[in-house]
Parts: sequence; C-alpha cells; structure tokens
Amino acid sequence: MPTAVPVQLIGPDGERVATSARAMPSDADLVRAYTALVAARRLNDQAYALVRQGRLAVYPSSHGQEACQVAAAQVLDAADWLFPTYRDTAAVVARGVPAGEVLVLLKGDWHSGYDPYTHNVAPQATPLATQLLHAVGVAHAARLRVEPTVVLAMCGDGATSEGDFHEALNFAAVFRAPVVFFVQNNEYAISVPLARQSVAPSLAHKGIGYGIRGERVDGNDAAALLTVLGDAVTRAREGAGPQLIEAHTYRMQAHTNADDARRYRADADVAAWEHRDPLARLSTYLRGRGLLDDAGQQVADAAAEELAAGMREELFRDVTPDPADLFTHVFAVPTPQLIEQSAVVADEQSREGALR
Amino acid sequence: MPTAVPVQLIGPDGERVATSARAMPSDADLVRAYTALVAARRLNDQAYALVRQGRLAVYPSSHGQEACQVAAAQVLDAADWLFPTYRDTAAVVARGVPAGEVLVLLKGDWHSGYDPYTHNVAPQATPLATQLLHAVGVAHAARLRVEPTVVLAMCGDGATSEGDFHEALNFAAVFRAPVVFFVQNNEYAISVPLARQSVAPSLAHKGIGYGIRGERVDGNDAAALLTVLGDAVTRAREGAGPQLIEAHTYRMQAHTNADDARRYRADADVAAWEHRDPLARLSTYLRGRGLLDDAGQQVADAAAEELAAGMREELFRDVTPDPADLFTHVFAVPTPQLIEQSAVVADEQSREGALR
Amino acid sequence: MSTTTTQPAPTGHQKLTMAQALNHALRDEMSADPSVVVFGEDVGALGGVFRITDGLTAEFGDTRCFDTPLAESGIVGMAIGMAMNGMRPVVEMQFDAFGYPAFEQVVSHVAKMRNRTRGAVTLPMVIRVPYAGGIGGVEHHCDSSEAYYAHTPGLQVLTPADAADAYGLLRAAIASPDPVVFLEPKKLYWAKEEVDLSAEVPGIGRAVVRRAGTDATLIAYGPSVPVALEAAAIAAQEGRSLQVVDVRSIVPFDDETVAAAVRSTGRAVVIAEAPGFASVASEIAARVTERCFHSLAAPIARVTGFDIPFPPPKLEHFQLPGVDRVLDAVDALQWETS
Amino acid sequence: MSTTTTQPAPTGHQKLTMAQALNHALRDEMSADPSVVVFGEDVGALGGVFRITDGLTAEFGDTRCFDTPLAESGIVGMAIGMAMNGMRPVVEMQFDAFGYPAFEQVVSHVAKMRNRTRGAVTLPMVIRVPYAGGIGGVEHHCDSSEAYYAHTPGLQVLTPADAADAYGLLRAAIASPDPVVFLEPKKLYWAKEEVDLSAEVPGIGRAVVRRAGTDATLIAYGPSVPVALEAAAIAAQEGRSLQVVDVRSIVPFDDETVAAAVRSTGRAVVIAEAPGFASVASEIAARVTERCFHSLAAPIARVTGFDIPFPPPKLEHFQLPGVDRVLDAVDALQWETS
Ligand SMILES: Cc1ncc(C[n+]2csc(CCOP(=O)(O)OP(=O)(O)O)c2C)c(N)n1
Ligand SMILES: Cc1ncc(C[n+]2csc(CCOP(=O)(O)OP(=O)(O)O)c2C)c(N)n1
Ligand SMILES: [Mg+2]
Ligand SMILES: [Mg+2]
Repeated sequence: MPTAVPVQLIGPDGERVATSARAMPSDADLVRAYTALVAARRLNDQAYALVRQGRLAVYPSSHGQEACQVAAAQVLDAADWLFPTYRDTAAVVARGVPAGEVLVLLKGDWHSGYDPYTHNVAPQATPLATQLLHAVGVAHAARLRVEPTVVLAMCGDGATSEGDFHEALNFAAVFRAPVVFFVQNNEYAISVPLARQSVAPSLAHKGIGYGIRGERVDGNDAAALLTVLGDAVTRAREGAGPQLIEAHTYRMQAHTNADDARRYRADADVAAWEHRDPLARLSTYLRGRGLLDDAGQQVADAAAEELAAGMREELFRDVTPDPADLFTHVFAVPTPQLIEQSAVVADEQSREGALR
Repeated sequence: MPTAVPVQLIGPDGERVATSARAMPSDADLVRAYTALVAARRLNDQAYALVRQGRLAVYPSSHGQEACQVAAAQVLDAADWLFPTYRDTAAVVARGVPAGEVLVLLKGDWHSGYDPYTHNVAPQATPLATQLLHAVGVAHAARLRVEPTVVLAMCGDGATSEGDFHEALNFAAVFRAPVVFFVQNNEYAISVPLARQSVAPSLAHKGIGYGIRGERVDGNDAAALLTVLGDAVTRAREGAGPQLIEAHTYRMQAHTNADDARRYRADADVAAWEHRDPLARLSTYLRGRGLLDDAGQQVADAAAEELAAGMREELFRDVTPDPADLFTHVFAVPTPQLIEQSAVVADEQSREGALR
Repeated sequence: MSTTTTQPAPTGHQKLTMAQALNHALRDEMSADPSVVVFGEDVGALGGVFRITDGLTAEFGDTRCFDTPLAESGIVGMAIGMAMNGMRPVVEMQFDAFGYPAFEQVVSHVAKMRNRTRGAVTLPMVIRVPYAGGIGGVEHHCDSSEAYYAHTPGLQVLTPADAADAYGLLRAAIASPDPVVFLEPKKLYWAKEEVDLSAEVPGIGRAVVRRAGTDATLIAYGPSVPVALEAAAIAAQEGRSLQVVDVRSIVPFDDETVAAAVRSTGRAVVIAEAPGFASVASEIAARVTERCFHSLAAPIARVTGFDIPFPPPKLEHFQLPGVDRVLDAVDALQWETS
Repeated sequence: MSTTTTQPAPTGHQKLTMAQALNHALRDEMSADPSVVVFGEDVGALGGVFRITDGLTAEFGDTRCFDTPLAESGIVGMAIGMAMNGMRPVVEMQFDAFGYPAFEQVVSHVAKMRNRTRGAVTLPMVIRVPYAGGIGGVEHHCDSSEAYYAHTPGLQVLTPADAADAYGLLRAAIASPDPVVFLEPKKLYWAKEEVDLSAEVPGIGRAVVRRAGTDATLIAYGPSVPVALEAAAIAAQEGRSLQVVDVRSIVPFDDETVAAAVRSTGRAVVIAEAPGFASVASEIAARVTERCFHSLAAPIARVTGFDIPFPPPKLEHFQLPGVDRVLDAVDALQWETS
C-alpha cells in the first residue's frame, strides 16, 4: 500500500522534514541535482523564449517539474534506459543528450534528433502511454540476457488512463521486468484535472492491481525524488520486479504555448504552487547546510547560461532538411515504389532549381 | 481492500459456513437458483452434445461455472442490463432469452439471434473486454436520465489484462456509473493459467487502482454469489458507483470443443475441482434444510429436460439464412454500392435456381 | 442558458470559419435533440484543442458536453453503450493518430452493431476526427486516416471542404441513424465562408461539382478541394478547363456524380493527402475506371501523399499534394493522344 | 534440445501442411539466431490455437517461446521494446480481428520507428496474423485485414498461398531488418505440399506467375490463389487460357511482374476476400491500370468481398470470391470488343 502522504525530505521552506524515515541523498548528489535543476529551469525558460521567437513550433514545458526531470536522469546508470515523453526534454538533456538534438522534434526538422543508443534514451513519445510497453520490452530483453539494465519509463497523470498503461504495468509485473514507472502527476492532462481522470486514492495505488509496489513522492522535492526513485531503481536492479512511483507536482504553465490555461484553471490555483518551487527549496536547504553559496550559484548559473546559449545557437541555425531523407528511412532497402516516388520529388526540385 | 479469502456461505460439503458474516439469501431465492442451476448444467451438456452432432459449430461451455451464470441473471431486475461474453450462454438463458435464439451465434446462422432490448441483454461479446465499456455507456445513459438501471458486465480472468478492462473500470469510477463488473476467474484463458495473467494478490484488488470496491466470492457457491452480487447491485443502484466482483471458479472443460486442454493442464488438476461442484453443493444444502426432495429434483430435471428438448428441436431445424440479409443490415438505408452488390448475389442465385 | 457563449445566434446567412460552423452544427443539434451528447478529451471547459466544442458545456451543462478520462477506446466504447441506450453521442478524437487506440471498438463494434443484431441495435453516433496535415504539426498529429475507416464496412465517412458543408454535413451526420466517422480537415478550420444556417440538412452520399470544366476532372475531398480549385484556376489562365468534383461523402460514395463528371471530360486526376497505396484515391481511380473505361483518353492519375510516414513540419510540403504537382499530373494526361 | 517435438528434422524436400511449414520456419530461424523470440497468446504449452508454434517452448525453452498476458497492444508494444534491445520478436495475433487492439502500436510505432530515428532504431520484428475466412469461424475470426496494414507506410506485408512460400517467406520475414506483417490464410493451413526446407531464403517483394495463360490474367494473393488456379483450370476446359499471378508480397509490391503479366494478356481480374472498397484489390487495379492502360482491352475487374461485415458461417460462401464469380468476371471482360 502506498503511504497516505507522499514522501518528503525537504519541505517547501527548505528545511529537512523531521518525520521522514527515508535516507537523505548524499551532499554530493544534492549539489549535483541542484546544478541540474538550475540548468533544467533555464532550459525551460529558454525554450519558451524560442517559441515566442518562432524558432520552436511548440514547447510543452516542465517548468515546476524540474526536480522530477533531474532526478529521473540522475538515478540511472549509463547502461540503463530512459523512456521520456514530449514533456521530458529536461530529463533527456539531464541524461546527457545535447539540447539541440532533443529540440529537433519541436523545431520541426525531424521526428527525433538524437540517436537513442548513444545515451540509452528512447525517442520522446507522443502517443500517450505507448512508450511504457516499449520500456517493458527493453527491460525484458535485457533480463533475458542477464544484463543489469533498469528502465525508467515516464508518463503523466492523464496517460495512466490509457489501456497501454494497464498492459505495460501488467506485463512488467508478470515478467518481473526491471522497469520503474514514473508518473509525474502534475494535476492536469491539458485541461482535464486529476479529479476527472481518476477517483482512486492515488495513482500509486494503481500498482496494487498488478502486484507492483507503488510509492508516492513529493514531486517538487529533489531530495525525496532521488531517494525514492533511487531505491526503486535499486530494487528493480536487484530483481524485485517493476516499481511504480507517483510524483505529486504541478504544471505551472499552460500545456504548451498553444494552450490557454485560463480557460480551465484560475491563476490563483497556480500561484498556490509558487512557494513549492523545487529550485528555491533545494537552494534554501543547501545554503542552510553550507553546501551552496553565491559562488556556487554563479557556477550553476553560468553552466545553465552556456546551455541556453547553445540552444539559441542551435535553433537559430537554419537547417534545410533534405526531402530525400523522407524516402531513405522507411525501409533498410527502399521499395521500388519509394524509389519512384522519391524521383518525383527530386525531379520537382531540379526543375525548381533550374527555374532559379 | 478485498478480503484475503473469497466470501463463502455454503462449503463444498454443502454445509453453511459458520464464520461468514454475510447474510444467507432467502430460501425461495436459493430454490429458484437451484432450479436454474440444474437447467444451466443441462444446457451446457446439451450444447456439448449438439457440437458432437455437428449442429453447433463450437461451444464454450460454462460447465462448473453455472453458479456464476445463474446468480448473474437472478440478481438483476427486468429493467437492468446484462453484458455477457461468448461463455455466458447459460446466464443469457437464465435471464429469459430463449436458448434457440442465443445459440444462433454458435450455430452459425447469424452473429446474434436475439433482440437485445427484449430482455436487456447485450449481444454476447467475443472481442475480449470491449463489452465492459459498452456496459459503462448503457449505465451512464441511464444515470443521465435518472433511471434506476444497473448493468452487470461479465468477463473472464484473461480479459482483465486487456486495455479495455482498465478503461472501463476507470470510466465507470469517474462517472460513478452503476455497473457491477463481474469477473469469472476460472483460472484459465484458453491455455494460459492465471499465474501468467496476473501476479496481483487477486483480481478483485484491481478495483483499488480505480477507487472501486472489490470483492472476492466463491464462484461455485450459488448462495454466496447471490448475496455478494446482490449487494453489489444494490450498492450500485443506490448510487455507490461501480463494483468489482471476482468469482473464484474453474473451467472444468476445455476452452471450447475445439481445444485440447491436456496440452496444458493435467486431468488431476481438473479432478481436484470436482468436489466443489456448484450443483451438488447447493443440492446437499437444500436437502439438508428440507428445501429440496426427490420430487423437487424431478421438477427441476423435467424443466431442464424441456429446455434441452427445445434446444434440440431448434438446432435440428435447418435454417437457410437469406443472403439478402447480408446487405440489408449494414445501414438503415443501403448505399448504392450495397444495392449493386446484393444484386450480384441475387443474380447468382437466380441463375443457380434456373439451373436446378 | 448561459450568456458566456461568444458565437452569434444561429440564424440565416453568416460568415463563419469552418471551426465556427462545426460549433454551430453541434449547438443546433444539441438544441434540437436532448439525446445528443458531446464528449471526449478537453471538449468541456477548454472547448476542444481546436475550439470546436467551445461554449457547449456552458450552454448545455456538463452532462451534455463533458470531458472523459484520457482513453480513446474508452470514449468510443462508452459512446457505443450510450447509443445503445437512447443517446446520440458525438465524440472527438483529439487528433487523427489518437483515434487508433479506439480502432478495435470502431471496427469490431461501431461498424458492426446494426449488422450483428439484424437491425435491432443501431448506433446513431458520430466520431469527429480532426485530420490531415498542413498545419505544421509534429508526428502523429497529421495523419490522413480515412482509408482505415472507409475500408471498414458499416461506417459512413464524411469530410467537408468548406464551412457550409461542415455545418450541413455534421448536422446530417448527427441526425443519421448510423455511425459516421466525420473527418475535419484541420488546415481548413480557420477558413471563413458564407454559411446558411437555415438551410435544410443535406442528404449524405452526394458529391458536388465545385467548378465546371471540360478538359479534365479533378476529384478531391477535404483538404485537397481548395488545392484542386486553385489548380483549376491556374490551369484556366493557361487555357485548360478543369472540372473539380468534391467527393464530400467517401462512404457512401456518389458514383453517379463522379463518373458523370469524368465521362464528360475523358481525363481525371484524383487528389488526396493520404499515402496512395490501398487508399481512398486508389478506390476512386479503380471504380471510376470500371465505370468510364471507354470514355477515358488516359489512365486516371493519382496525386497523393507518398507511401512514407508523415514528414516532420519542415518537410510536410513535400508530402502534401500541391497545386504544382496536380498541374504536372494534368499535363501528363497524354494530351497528344486526343 | 527436447525430444518431445513431433515434426521431422528440417532437411530437404518434405510433404508438409502450411501450418507445419510455418512451424519449421520458426524453428529454423530460432535455431539459427538466438535473438529470435516467439510470444503471444497461447503460443507456449498449447502451441498456438492453430499449432503454428507447436513444440517451440519444449525445444527452445520458455524464454524463447512464451505466453503473455492477454493483451495485444501489450504484445506488440513489448515486441517493439525487445526489438529495440537486440531481439528479433515474432509475435502472434490470435485471429485477424484481435490484432485491432494493437493498431496504435502497429501504425504509430512499428511502422515509424526507423523513420523517426533516421535509421538509428530499427525494428526487425514479425507480426503473424492468421487471417481471412473459409473456415466457418464466428464473427471477428474471419477478417481480411491486409488493407489496414498495406496502407500504412513502413510495414512490409506478406501473405503466402502455399506451404513452400509459407516456409520461405516467413524465414525471409524474420530475417528482414524491418517489420513485417505476416498474413497467414487460415483456410490454407492444412493444405499439404512439397516443401524444400533447404532452399535459399527468398527475397521479399517478388510476385510469381503460378500458371501461364494468354487470354486474361488473374491476380490473387493468399487464400484467393487456389481459387484463381481452380478457375483457370476450369476456364482451360472451356477453351480460355488464364494466367495466374500470385502477389505474395503486398508491400513491397512487384509492379514489374504483375504489369508484365497483364500486358501480355490485355485483360485482368483482381481477386481478394477483403471488402473491395479502398482495398488492396483497388490498389492493384489502379496501379496496373496506370501502367498498362493502353494494353487493356477492358477495365480491370475486381472480384472481392462485398462491403459488408464478414457474414456468419452459414453465409460466408456468399462473401468469399469463389470460382464461379471469378469466371463470371472473366466472362464480362468485354470479349466482343477484341
Ligand atoms: C493516445 C493519445 N491521445 C491523445 C493525445 C493528445 N494529448 C497530448 S498530451 C495530452 C495530455 C496528457 O496529459 P498527461 O498524461 O497528464 O501529461 P502532461 O501533459 O500533463 O505532462 C493529450 C490528451 C496523445 N498525445 N496521445
Ligand atoms: C481481443 C481478443 N483477443 C483474443 C481473443 C481470443 N480469445 C478468445 S477467448 C480467449 C481467452 C479468454 O479467457 P478469459 O477471459 O479468462 O475467459 P474464459 O474463456 O476463461 O471464459 C482468447 C484469448 C479474443 N476473443 N479477443
Ligand atoms: Mg499531467
Ligand atoms: Mg478464464
């Protein structure tokens, strides 16, 4: 049974929560997480700006959810796998994929801009919950080969309603696949609040119906996330089978820039979450413990700014994707039909070229 | 939380279980159930014989599960709805649909042989778990019109793995739809045993993830089924929302006549269930309480034999379905294309007729 | 009735976008028939990601227009049950590719219920699907999925190409006793046109000649109709007279109108965004050829999407049948042989 | 290796049913490549409801051939992940219509993975689907679902018509670096033929002329090939020489072989069980017409299933293209005009 209250190690005030029995991550881990948090926030803000500047078509921001993003990446080993959604750009970047490559999707140059095998990060998934099954397959294949791989698979609260969520958890449980299902419950699926998505005591309770251990964690508390996700990864690695973690967080911005959140929620609701900001919280804690000072903050800021500068550079670089690619990557060997069809485009282009 | 042990009111020995706090159904209800049980068993046996005689193409028998079948029908009011699967022929008949009409499907004359509105019984569903969503829709529509309808929707243990099971329970929970989901856990999905279907503590535990009350009941104990299902129907009718009931029973025969169960389970496993037979159990109990005697048994047998005779009569009646029907019932008004196509068949038939 | 709704009252002629016309159609049917209910993802407070259901919850209450949990099979499956029990559900699949999770419900139940019960149970329901490309959407947001539905017996498949048809056809779809897959060309949502809201609800199954012409016939539907019309306008300047037929109703298909049009010109090009292989365009080419073979001076040409996954935004214009490609196909119709 | 398996060892020529040939193909690929895994519903101890996977668990262990929970989207989704991580999964959809719950996984992922990752992630996987009618199955057990897959770019779609092709094509499918939807005509499972198990694994994408003929060409695939051959045999007795082409590979399609065959006769009939509208038969008719228009004496005819839900067992023979209907179509090929 998941606990009635989500695990919290650092309160919104930045103080250690006295009542929690769970271990605090190491200082080094917390400092590392903080640097990543600052970068993730900067990434979100920079991407938002790039949308306004017309360099990104759309951006689903994880602003406010950065602790989840950062922790998801940090608890994994290099050989582990991460399965992110469209909203998890910051987690993918935290895992080491260059931001410019990640944003290829939202820039519109191609569907996915990075090689998933370089960092063991699946392409960002849009069809909701479908990726959870792929995660189970990756984990099961590794298990058959007796590799120590753990797969961390992310989805939102809304995605838990899809049939594929159910099938993924059940398959993972039956096959004891080492998957950590990580639900970022940000209380909204576009405009639909959690209460219209589920009337279960919590989303973590969904684990029970599969024989999967479920846990709830404060999604704005990086320390709690590192511990809870880290323990889940360890359990999965040790053969305990899949784990389900629900992080309670909040989508601070609209679903994407194209969305108008005022149609369905009051600004005051959002404001209520301001003081639970994951960055401020960890910063206060670290400063209180002497693990962060102005100099440290400057270093983190500088790194974040470098990331943002790189993003700007990448996104202001105009790429002209080659239409031939459309036909090259359908099959290993293009069919006669695709060869004919790509010739149509090539011909059109050469005629256009001739016109110029 | 579902109980650790399924609710049982009458033990395999036909004795009242002393420990159960749940109320015993009325004598009249038990006697009624017993008559229906005898009929249901006869129906299963007769259908099996009709398959061997080539009058039915296939028959998925509920032999051994008759208590579930009978109770499902008996707990509903006339205006309620039943959503059966391919295995629930006996429940459909117990609800009042003529056996000859129900068996039209398995005889091959048409996809469904009864008018669902006559007894509020949906067509028997083959695509697993899909019907559970239809049940939610029927219930929700009734609720919008403030009608007291309850919908009892049946499925097997295997079907609980399908995405539609998940979506149906969640929709029902969120909309507080008056649906009783009734899972007959007969331990097999064709050849796949329950242990490879789910590693949850029980299937009733699946309710928790939706905020749905789940209960377990001995699926071979008609008394317990009447009470547990009856209470669930009452709760649903009173506005408590959906209910999930898992009945523990066993598929005594092969999946269908076309299946060879020896490939995947030992005869001894089946034999272990013989002494839990739902008929013998209720008979012993009723006789012990003086509610059934040889004369009563004869009356039940005679009624069952009449049912069987009717089945034989219906199934030995050769029906020549009209191919024109194939085109008549696609749309309210046939499209020009269907009119053309049905003319092709009509022409072929008239030429064949001319040849004779 | 709430006063928060922003659209003008539905009377007589108005200039409306297709999105507004669809919204009017929903409102008018909901007003006319209390059994019409609208549900899906984000169709309530938000009014749908394309605002097609804007204001419906405010006007009719949240039992008539409501959000569901996020599950398309659930949405369609529940709609089936509601239709079985006296309602006329109109559900929205948020984008074309997000209709796929509901595929089993659509193919195995929506399409078959009347048939399997020999007419005892009918499903008067509409599945609205914003579809096709042209809006720079990322993957899974631009599929032209009409062939999947059109190939499935038991489904009516409609797609409007302008605001007036959007209004009339959606009303007809909701009024139909049988299920309709209603495909809304996303890229035309914001095109404004004159709509007569007091016009009679049209019959389903009628194609329409959108432009007269004598040299060749362009056959198009949904998002490709404006392309065909533009191509015809340009061709006219070049001295070639192209007729344009808007199919509107893919199922049932209006053989009479389409075949007559092709016969009158002897040449034809079918235009559609979907990949060409085993598509609605294939069907149109095949069936028109069957009917008009001896009137044809050249084989019917197809200008369709290529047989590739829908491209990323920056490349989608290569996939969409454009005016140039249509005119190239017209040029290739073996004019020397006539 | 267990000794419980009942099939003879796979060497050289043997008389096998199609079901046995498929079983051999699985075994041979599993033996040759340890990354080949087989899973689905009832494929383990039971050996599949059609016994195609008979003995595989006994021979290779239950990590190589295993039962899954009952969920088709789960099966295909898990296969995708396993293929991403070094395996070559071969999964079974128990019957045609029970592949529909996996439709989103198939269309939005299986078909697109190579494309969206520009070749970085490939999915060498096979989805086996027992399909089509002719075995007296009840509803949902007889669908011809090839059009749904063939219309989806990124899927290879194969269907054998005899045991030898079943063996060779399934091996080729498993060896392919890209996903294959492998459609097995249920009604041909028990037909016995000579199979050369030592033959080279064939290339995908080749149609074959099964019978020479000069008057007209019958184009068929899967369950309709024997019908075409029988029709040709009867026609021969009546003095008409019919050529029969077995398409085998729906995607990629062998335009060369098919078009050459039709050109050589000037007349053609396409035969397929699936409802005709927007079908593979439509595609074949359309593309062959595009290529052979001026060689055609008559429009290409289609003999397909009607546009109706698959009928109940007692009526299915009206839906299936039979020899008589094929011969009627041949008779109607406007012979007077030549
Ligand atoms: C199968 C499917 N249906 C619908 C959508 C459209 N859609 C994209 S995001 C979204 C909401 C998802 O909410 P949630 O899972 O809570 O994730 P969040 O966006 O909050 O991170 C919807 C409905 C989709 N992408 N896939
Ligand atoms: C979607 C779907 N997949 C597969 C099948 C094939 N099939 C028919 S019955 C069955 C097993 C069902 O098991 P269970 O739900 O336990 O019901 P039972 O037969 O035991 O009553 C299977 C796999 C189907 N009917 N529908
Ligand atoms: Mg969310
Ligand atoms: Mg079962």
